Amino acid sequence: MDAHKLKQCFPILTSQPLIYLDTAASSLTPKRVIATMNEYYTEYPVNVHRGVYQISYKATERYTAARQTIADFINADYEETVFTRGASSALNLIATSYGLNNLTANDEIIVSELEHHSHILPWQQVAKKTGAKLIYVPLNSEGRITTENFKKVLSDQTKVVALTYISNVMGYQTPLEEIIPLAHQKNAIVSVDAAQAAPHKTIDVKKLNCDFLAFSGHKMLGPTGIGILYGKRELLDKLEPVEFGGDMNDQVNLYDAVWKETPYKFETGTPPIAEAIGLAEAVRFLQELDPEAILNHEIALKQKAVEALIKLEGVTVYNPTSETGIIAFNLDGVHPHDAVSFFDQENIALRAGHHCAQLIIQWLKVPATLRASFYAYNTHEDVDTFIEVVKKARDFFTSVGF
Amino acid sequence: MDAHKLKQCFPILTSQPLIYLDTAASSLTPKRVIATMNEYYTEYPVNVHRGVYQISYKATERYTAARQTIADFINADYEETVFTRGASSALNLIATSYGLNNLTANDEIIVSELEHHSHILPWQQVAKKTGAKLIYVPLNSEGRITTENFKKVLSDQTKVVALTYISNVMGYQTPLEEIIPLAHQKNAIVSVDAAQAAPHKTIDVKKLNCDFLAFSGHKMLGPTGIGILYGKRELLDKLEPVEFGGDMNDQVNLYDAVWKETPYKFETGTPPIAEAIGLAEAVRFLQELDPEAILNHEIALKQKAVEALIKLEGVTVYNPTSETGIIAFNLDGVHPHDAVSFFDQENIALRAGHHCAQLIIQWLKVPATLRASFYAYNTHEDVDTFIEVVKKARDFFTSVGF
Amino acid sequence: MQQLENLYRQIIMDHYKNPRHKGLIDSDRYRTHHIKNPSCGDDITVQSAVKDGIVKDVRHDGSGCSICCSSASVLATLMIGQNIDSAQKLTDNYLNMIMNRPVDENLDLEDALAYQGVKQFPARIKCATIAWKAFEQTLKEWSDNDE
Amino acid sequence: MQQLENLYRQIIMDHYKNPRHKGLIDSDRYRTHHIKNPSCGDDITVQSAVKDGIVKDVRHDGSGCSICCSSASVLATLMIGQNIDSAQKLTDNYLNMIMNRPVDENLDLEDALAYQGVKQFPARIKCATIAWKAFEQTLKEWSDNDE
Ligand SMILES: Cc1ncc(COP(=O)(O)O)c(C=O)c1O
Ligand SMILES: Cc1ncc(COP(=O)(O)O)c(C=O)c1O
Repeated sequence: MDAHKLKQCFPILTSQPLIYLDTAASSLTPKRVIATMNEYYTEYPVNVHRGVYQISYKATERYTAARQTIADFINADYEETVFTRGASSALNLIATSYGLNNLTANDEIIVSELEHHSHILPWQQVAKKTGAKLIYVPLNSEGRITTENFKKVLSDQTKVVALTYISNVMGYQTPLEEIIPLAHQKNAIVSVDAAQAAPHKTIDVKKLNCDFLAFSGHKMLGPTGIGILYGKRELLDKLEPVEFGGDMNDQVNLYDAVWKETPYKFETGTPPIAEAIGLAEAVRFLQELDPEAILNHEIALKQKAVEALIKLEGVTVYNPTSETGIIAFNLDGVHPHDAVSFFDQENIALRAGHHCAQLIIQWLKVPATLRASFYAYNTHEDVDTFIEVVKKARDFFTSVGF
Repeated sequence: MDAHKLKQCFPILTSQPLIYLDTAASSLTPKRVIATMNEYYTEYPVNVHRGVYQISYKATERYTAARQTIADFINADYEETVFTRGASSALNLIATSYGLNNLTANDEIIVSELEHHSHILPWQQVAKKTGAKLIYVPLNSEGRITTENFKKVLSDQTKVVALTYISNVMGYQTPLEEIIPLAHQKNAIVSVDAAQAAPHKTIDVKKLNCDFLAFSGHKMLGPTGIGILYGKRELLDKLEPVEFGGDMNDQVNLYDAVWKETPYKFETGTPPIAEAIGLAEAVRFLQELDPEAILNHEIALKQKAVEALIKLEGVTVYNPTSETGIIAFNLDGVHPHDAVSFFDQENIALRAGHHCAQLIIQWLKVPATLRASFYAYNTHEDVDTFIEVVKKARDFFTSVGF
Repeated sequence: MQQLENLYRQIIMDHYKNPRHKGLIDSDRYRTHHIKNPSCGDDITVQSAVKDGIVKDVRHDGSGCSICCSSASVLATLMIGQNIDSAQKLTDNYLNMIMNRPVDENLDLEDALAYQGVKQFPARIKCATIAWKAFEQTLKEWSDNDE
Repeated sequence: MQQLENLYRQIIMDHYKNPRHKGLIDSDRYRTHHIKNPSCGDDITVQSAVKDGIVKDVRHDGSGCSICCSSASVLATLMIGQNIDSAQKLTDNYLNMIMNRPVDENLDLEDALAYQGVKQFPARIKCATIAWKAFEQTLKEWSDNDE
């Protein structure tokens, strides 16, 4: 993978000097994904389903093929691949439909402080409404979920295990390969937040054997406005829809109706057509780049950056051992929002804040962090510049009295 | 409004011979809306909120301004304008959040057989889950909702009135100006499905005084993947969110959390950024065209077409008096799916089926209908060609033995 | 127009107007399969009765366009009397023809040949195949149960 | 870099490091307003005590970046002793300065003038204005209640 060449595929990286280190929030959009959506809007911008004229048929074909492409990407079946508004919406669907209908006050839900708000608040609600207990896996001293600690909280009462695949703050990978079989021994189902995994990892839902999994288009070179819910066929077959209306039913009578089969029963109304077609193109691009190659590249960059950062006085790195491209850090004594303006002046895009993961920020006992996330289109030169700017920023803030 | 000139704004209408009469399913997409979304994806394709660097700030500004533009379009406040996945999703939000939490077995919900599935199934569910009764306004002999008939079903038990503004099959306008004050006298709230109204009408939610209202981007020159929920501020303030997670909270603790104010509390996760910005551009375009001018134009076309159709033997029109651009009709003895292939061969895009409104199709006592929907970019020549093809189609099907 | 005339052949119209073997039979001698095409509302149920490896009867019912309804009737006429193996081969051949894939010229599709015109109308392929796919499912049940 | 030095002026850093009038007071002599900026997490509460048309005291508390926290301190220093009318005028002037709109040169913003540099950083405008907007709300309450 040649990151310099790859930059050419991203309009924003060719039109201005920009070191984009905020991929964990949203990835940039490659030309070909933009072009694919343009094709939809200029050549066949019509509704899918029930359209028997040619351009509508074309839209339906492309839309259907898009789902298959995305299903194949994670080794799921077509019927197991549901389009949603985003990862957050997909994770809510699991909690609302599975959680509210299957849990009782005797049950336990295992979560972690590494979860994104979108994978913790839905289960807080389920706990509130069903009386089930929310149990946090104790994190180890680095802030990781370990199999050992997971075993300490797993019990006969465990009914749901809701864990992130990769933390969006710490960049740690959860040992799901070990955790999922343990959970299944207790007949618990496992919901995986793969929003940070899909852009960087080959996900194989069959091998992983998770019960549900969710991710978002905009983090994996795709468009905004779309996400994916994966669920095992036998679970989705039993799940109640959460939204009702057009396209999700076979038959409507005055006082009742019959749902279609999965995935359609979960998708009422006009679907995100341009978005699905765009996301499929992003998936093809990712497959050509090879997720493993992306991950190796970003880890190399991150490694190089971390090694430089930990040598610097006045800089604290919270996750030196992360196994992805994410670095959580701070300039000592400088509020991240002050710091980020400095980086911005130097055309480096970083994120500052709690990253929608306040629990791990509280766990770190800081008000907020800076986050640099490296991706396929970042280069070794980007790392060098980044480190130089960290030093300059630190010196600047010291000089003005921070 | 010059429809010939207007066609130039729609790439698909300049690249091929196409008479597009399926706007009621999805409108076509104008160049400038496509260009606006391209601008997002090429110049500032990043996440909104919590981004303090420049391009993220730009994205946030544009996204925020988009909401204001759309709010102004319907004379709503910023806080009353919630982004959803589409009209269906918005209508479900009303039923789930307002309906499930406020209705009991003593209450009645007034709906109609003119409703789209997305405005009937959510209330069927509320009725099932709360025990409230679903009451259908009797339609008059033309299939219309009348104030007179509405009065017959309005009662002290009425808690919710859920009616469409314009029927997507019959093109009738519901007399909401009269119905809403009557409903309010009984302290019922009124939910309006404006999916077919927003593209053609100046909607003024304050004047209309509806409590909730919903519509979709893709039907009003905007992109797929976005819709709008309007709700009165005092109602939204009291409403519980239906999805929980990132961006909709102010504070997250291990076992509880505090929501943001409306509209944010209803919008978890990364929003449809490109879509919101694109929809705002569509709204500006609509405002320049002037919704009243569009409606007058399409009614003129529809009128001309209906007058010709009702003179034809072997053709049945179901809604000759509709006050929009929608014509529901059939070639006698020809299944609409057979008919539609004929029109397709002649480059006329029509829809055939139940249009996600099976109840009115059952009311009409037909298996399905053809639907032609005229819009701003259709011309009088389009009508002439359409009528010619209707005749040819009728003759063809007669000749092959239908 | 040429193409449309090619689609609505006389044979097809005849089966549409006068469907053969229509109406379902409530008996455990039959295997039944129902398919609905959400994209256009075609809704077809097909039954088959197999004995000693021979398709003894095929029945169908449902609603839809002329292509969909007639093809169920044509299917029934063709299949009755075939053994399971040739019934499957004919089905494959028919589906290949409609999808514009290579076909075995030696197999006689009889009236079903009239559906050749469908391949010009990709949007109607589902209409022409739904009954055959339902039939194929019933065949599969017969084989799975070792008849 | 020039610009950033312009942003982090000595006066600002001084108020950040040594905030004046910090800490809230639980008394009905105060009107209190709380604003949170969801886009970056700044979270400020401002109080004002008004008597006989004069701002007797201003208090603040909260968390955020240097621009946000210091501006609350600067605000308090400036406002104490002003009458309601000039307090409002100073607020308008400050907000106009930050938003790069025309300002009244005759009004003396004192230390608050140091925030001029913010207009080069549109993404930080909210940080510099949040305390002032909260203060403005408390003023409004005083006027609404006819003090
Ligand atoms: C009257 C009406 N309501 C609701 C909808 C649903 O809109 P969407 O499919 O965009 O969710 C439609 C569109 O088909 C409609 O015509
Ligand atoms: C780990 C993780 N989960 C869930 C989400 C939510 O994704 P979205 O905002 O696209 O709904 C994010 C993105 O912020 C994330 O990083």
